[in-house]
Amino acid sequence: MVAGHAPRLLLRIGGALFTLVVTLSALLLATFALSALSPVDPALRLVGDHASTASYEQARRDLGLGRPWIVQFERYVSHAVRGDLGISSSTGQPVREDLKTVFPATLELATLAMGVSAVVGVAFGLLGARRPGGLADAVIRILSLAGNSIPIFWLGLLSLYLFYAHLHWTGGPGRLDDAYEFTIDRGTGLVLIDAWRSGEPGAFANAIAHLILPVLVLAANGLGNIARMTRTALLNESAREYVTLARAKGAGEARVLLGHILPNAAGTILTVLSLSYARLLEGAVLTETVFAWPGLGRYLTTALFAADIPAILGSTLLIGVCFVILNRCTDLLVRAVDPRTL
Amino acid sequence: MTQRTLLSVRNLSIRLSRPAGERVIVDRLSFAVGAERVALVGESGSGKSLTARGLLGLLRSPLSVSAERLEFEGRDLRAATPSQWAALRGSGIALILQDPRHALNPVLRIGRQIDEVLRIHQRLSSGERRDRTAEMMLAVGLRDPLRIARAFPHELSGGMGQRVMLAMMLVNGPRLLVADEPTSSLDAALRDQVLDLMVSLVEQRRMGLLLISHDLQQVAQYCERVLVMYRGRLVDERRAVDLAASDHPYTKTLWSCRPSGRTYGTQLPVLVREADERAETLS
Amino acid sequence: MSRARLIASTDLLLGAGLLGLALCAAVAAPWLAPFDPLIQDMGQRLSPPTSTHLLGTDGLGRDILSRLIYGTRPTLGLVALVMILTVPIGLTIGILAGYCGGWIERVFMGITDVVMAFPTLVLALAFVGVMGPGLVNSAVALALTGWPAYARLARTETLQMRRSDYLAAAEMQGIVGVRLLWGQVMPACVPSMRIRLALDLAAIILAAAGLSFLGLGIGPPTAEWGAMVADGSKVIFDQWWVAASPGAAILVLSLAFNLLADGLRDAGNRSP
Amino acid sequence: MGCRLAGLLTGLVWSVAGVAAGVPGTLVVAQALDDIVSLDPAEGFELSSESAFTSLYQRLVQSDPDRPGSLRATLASDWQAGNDGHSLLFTVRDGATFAGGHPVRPEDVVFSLNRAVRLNRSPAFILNELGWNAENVAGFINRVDDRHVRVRWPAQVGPAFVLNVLSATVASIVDQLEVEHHQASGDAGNGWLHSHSEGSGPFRIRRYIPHEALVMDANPAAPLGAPLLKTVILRNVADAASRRLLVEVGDADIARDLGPDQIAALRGKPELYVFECPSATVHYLLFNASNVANPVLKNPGLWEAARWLIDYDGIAGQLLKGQYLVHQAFLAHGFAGALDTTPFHLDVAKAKAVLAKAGIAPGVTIKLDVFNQPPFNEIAQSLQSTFAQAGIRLQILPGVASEVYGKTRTRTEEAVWLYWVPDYNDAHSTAGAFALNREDGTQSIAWRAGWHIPALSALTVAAVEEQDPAARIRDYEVIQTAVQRDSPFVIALQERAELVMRRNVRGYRQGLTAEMVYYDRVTR
Repeated sequence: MVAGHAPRLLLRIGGALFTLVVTLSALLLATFALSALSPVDPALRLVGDHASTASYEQARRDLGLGRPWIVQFERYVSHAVRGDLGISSSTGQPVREDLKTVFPATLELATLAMGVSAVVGVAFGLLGARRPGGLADAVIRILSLAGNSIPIFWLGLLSLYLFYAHLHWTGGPGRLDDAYEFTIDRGTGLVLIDAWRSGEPGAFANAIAHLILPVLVLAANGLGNIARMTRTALLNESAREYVTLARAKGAGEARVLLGHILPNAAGTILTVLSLSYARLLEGAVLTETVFAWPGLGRYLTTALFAADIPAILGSTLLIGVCFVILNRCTDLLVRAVDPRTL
Repeated sequence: MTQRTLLSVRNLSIRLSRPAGERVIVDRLSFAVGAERVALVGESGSGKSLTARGLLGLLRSPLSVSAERLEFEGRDLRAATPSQWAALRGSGIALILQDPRHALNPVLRIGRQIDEVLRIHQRLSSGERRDRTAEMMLAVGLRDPLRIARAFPHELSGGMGQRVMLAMMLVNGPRLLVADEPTSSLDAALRDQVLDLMVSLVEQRRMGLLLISHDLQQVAQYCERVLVMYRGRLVDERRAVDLAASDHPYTKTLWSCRPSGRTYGTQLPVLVREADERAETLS
Repeated sequence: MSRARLIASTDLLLGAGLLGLALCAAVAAPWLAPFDPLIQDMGQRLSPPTSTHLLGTDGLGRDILSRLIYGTRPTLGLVALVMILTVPIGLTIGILAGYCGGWIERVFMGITDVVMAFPTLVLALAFVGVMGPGLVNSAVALALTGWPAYARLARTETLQMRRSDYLAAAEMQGIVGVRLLWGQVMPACVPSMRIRLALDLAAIILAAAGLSFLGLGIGPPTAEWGAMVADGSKVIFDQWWVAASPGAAILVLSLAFNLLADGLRDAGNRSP
Repeated sequence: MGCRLAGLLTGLVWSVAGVAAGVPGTLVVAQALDDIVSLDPAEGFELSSESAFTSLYQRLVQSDPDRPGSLRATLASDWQAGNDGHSLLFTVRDGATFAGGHPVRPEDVVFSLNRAVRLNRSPAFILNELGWNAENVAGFINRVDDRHVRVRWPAQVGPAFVLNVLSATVASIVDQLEVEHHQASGDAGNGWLHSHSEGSGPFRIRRYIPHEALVMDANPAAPLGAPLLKTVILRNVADAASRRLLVEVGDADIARDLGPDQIAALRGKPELYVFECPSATVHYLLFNASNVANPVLKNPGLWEAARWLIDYDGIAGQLLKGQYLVHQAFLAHGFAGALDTTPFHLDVAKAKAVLAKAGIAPGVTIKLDVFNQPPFNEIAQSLQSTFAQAGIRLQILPGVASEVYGKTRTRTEEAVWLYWVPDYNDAHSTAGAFALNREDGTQSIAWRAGWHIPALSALTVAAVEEQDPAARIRDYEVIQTAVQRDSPFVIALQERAELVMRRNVRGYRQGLTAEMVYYDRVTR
């Protein structure tokens, strides 16, 4: 039985790897071409406007800008395959090291924000679908619409002003107060875990205090979409025959909604959640700017403004990999939740 | 023949509220069902299926149900609260729907869907529930209960799906079974098999059966009494054996449309409706 | 009238009403606006709402109310432009992928995946960089990264329909090829598109605001809501009204779009 | 008069109020650090890296924080100019050591200057002004004995000018032994010094995390005295509003680069005060006369009319109040020889008359390139409105900094609003940009404006060779007047640095140019 099974499995894994490679190389090629289109002159950004033409020419040579872009791209890919993502021209550090510090910051923020917006979003969706057109439904609709209609940088600044500057309930911009920021060892890059492991008394609480606002602001921005999509998915399912039969079996409204309707809508909801998680993983550059969060979003944006090609490519590659992995996981989850798709 | 009345209904009406105004779909139905097999027959769109669901309080806005009397085993259902309805459904009155592929929850295993009815209505240990479920599945003719219990609805055939629904609905020992066109999604051979099964179970457990169908001949064969509905109103009520001799024009036309060797290839008789149409518009 | 039906129609009315308000503000801007939106008055910088300046003035002493009214033009223009560019591309690729299947589907969906994984900002910067800042360029940049969502939606709808009988019936009648896709398949995709579009329109305006916040938005001095919020956020703590009014305007407009979509959807199909 | 005294006075007047939040002995500065390319003094030339170099490294001679405009002996205890007027003999300060403990030797001076020229990175052009290049530099800097170094230069410039050049951060002295120890593939330690420091400044780098923070610890063995603080943390906070909140709450002791309106709002707070200090940055409007596509650009009438169409007082007095002074000559106020006359003001009628006389009809359109960051887009919109009143339509094209600079280097721009920061503490750094067009491809600002000035260029070259300081000052006054009256540039404003500080922060000093930032006397 196993022998017959293995080749098909290998074929599927091979297929998945092939699409991964094709998607990533297409992504890199597109990013490379578009970055070349960018009006920013990387050499000029490096040496500044006052530098002599000799220094400017030398910078162009160092960055390999003289060569045709096909050669540059081929050189980049051959190095990337061996894990060398090149040196970021704007920070002088290997891009891989930069990504090791910036990606965990975004990962932590995105995951926590995703957790909050998923729980609250789906709950709002359920409440809204329970009595469509009811008071709860209307209030939730306005709330979730407001969430995704208010510019996030505006919401961020307002929340900082209120909860940090005035009420002192939360920490301010940045991931930790300076007392801890540079004393604790930044092993994993995830500030919560590092703070916990550091044993410093107030460090963990301080990390949480700094995380609250950006997480809630990001969640508020995302949950509107989740709530609305969940409500629609639930409403579509609630018109089906099996709901009538479930009620005919004597099931109460709560059991019908949670036991019968939700499992059927789970597939759609999971897809919506994965889409918004992907968006968060890409780095919420506006939130990271306002909260001085050294995340992937800001790193990519500053690299873009500096036309720092290795950093742009490295970040896009990382985002591409996250995206493909996330899509594959979502497919598996949906298959596990919805046997019809087997 | 009827020892005691299970369900008694007087002037039951169902209305549909539209932005444009209200429309009466079912108009002042009155009938009773005891521990007997009663059929509710009519063309599609005559409101028979809505009546069935109305009896179990399953209709939601924009549909609304009103009645002078709606009693089951003496208990007045008109003002029943949602929890009272829930307690009644699946334990007092049971409902069988038309197509198992849509009526069974596609993402839950069969065993769990049957087990759920027991969990809702009775306090049993999981072991007892497993036995009761297996026993019920055998009673409805499902040979391999363990395998089927682990299967998903889309893995079953139409016939097996109906048997599962029967098992699910009867495991709690209800007194009245409402079957809304239980066999129209099955092919001819299976249809009689399922109806035979249903009738034997109903008789065995001395239950009442309200069989909703559009197939007069099938109804005549399996039921004792027949109610004929036309455009939302009860136009005829008679014992199944007297159907052939019915004098009501609509019942006569319906009866003569029975597909059989004799009527094969010939033009089916057409009901002269103008009389009714005119009557309709006047009232 | 049942409650769900009542809610749906008020959504429709409210949504259409607000949108109508914005449209007539755009059309009648010269008559409605009390001041010229571009005239600066250094002496009146950042003044709070007064009788003359109902919503106060911005950093260059320009009347915010007039800029809001004139701002409807580029904002609605941006939204319309993105809508016109995004939906057709998404629909075409989605329907073709769904209908043709096979390697066409894999290629099209591959492209969609790549564009979806593509950081929006890379494209926006490259585009704005090459073509320069401006309404059209930011709109095109936003559209180029927005269409994949519609493509995936259209593909799922087309896949569900491909096996349906009425498509086969249409082909039997000789409707094939483009006429089939255009006449039969496309209308079925429209409902879900409409909901997605309503949700996205707010996102488009906010994306434009984001671009302005990073300094990439529509070139000054045009009054555009996104840019106004971005400028206002610099003085958000002391002169909060400078950012508040354009922010509220964006909220109301996106509310209008979403109410319209909900109203259309609920009125569309009868499900409660 | 330097800013040190001003800072001290305001500090003393206020009683010790305000909560001294944060960690004792640690100063936290909230600023934007994203512009840092490298912290190697031979490579880094951005505003943020410059502001750190004076804390991390020392030069042979440096500008005196208490008497700006004059030099102070730092790593060189004293020096004598050679009688040929083309050499200087420096005595290395006795007992001076690097932060890592090695003594400062003449070899370190030779190594550091050679390295800076040979790496040929961004600031190398300053040392090229002395005629040094990668090939010849070794011959011009030699160790005389274990206490002296002789420096010679081929360029026709005087010792006073050379001392000013050697006070620039590119001439910082690094610890040769440490740097060569960390050398990688012959990069003269450039990779290591990207994020580490091996100097003799009052501080040394404990940790640098790009785009996040630069942490500097005190160097107790610093020549000229150890700093009073234990640690200085420069935190990267890109958004001005966030910086303002940090200083308002007390999590930051100093907040740089806040907007004028934000500072106006903070002025009243008891626990804060605003530290003000003129900076050498001048803002100017440039017309590219070499752009044939738009012939009006080379018309002197336009140049003169533009001088009457800028709302100097509106911008400096209200739009950007407090952060700009009206200044209409290229040498910033505070530089020796700076021309402080401001003959022009907003006068639309006069501008129209000048335009009419020059035959420029109203309705002409000029593209104005400008940076897409504040305050430039506000200034651009103010210009647009005032120029429109005289019939000149300005089309604003905001762009990323290096994109705008790119256009000026290829001379494809029409008009552009830029700012100029002198590269070293000598008038020639600015005069060489505005009033010198060697017509040999060097991209001075005069060249970028397509301004052909053989006579003025000759005068500028003579000024730098002038040995007598008083004569040099007279020369620069003549040059500035010429540029002020008739040139394709309209020099309009001089920046004034405004920092918001906590009440308990005292002893901070800052000078005209970016590297003159002194944390060594700060206490909190």
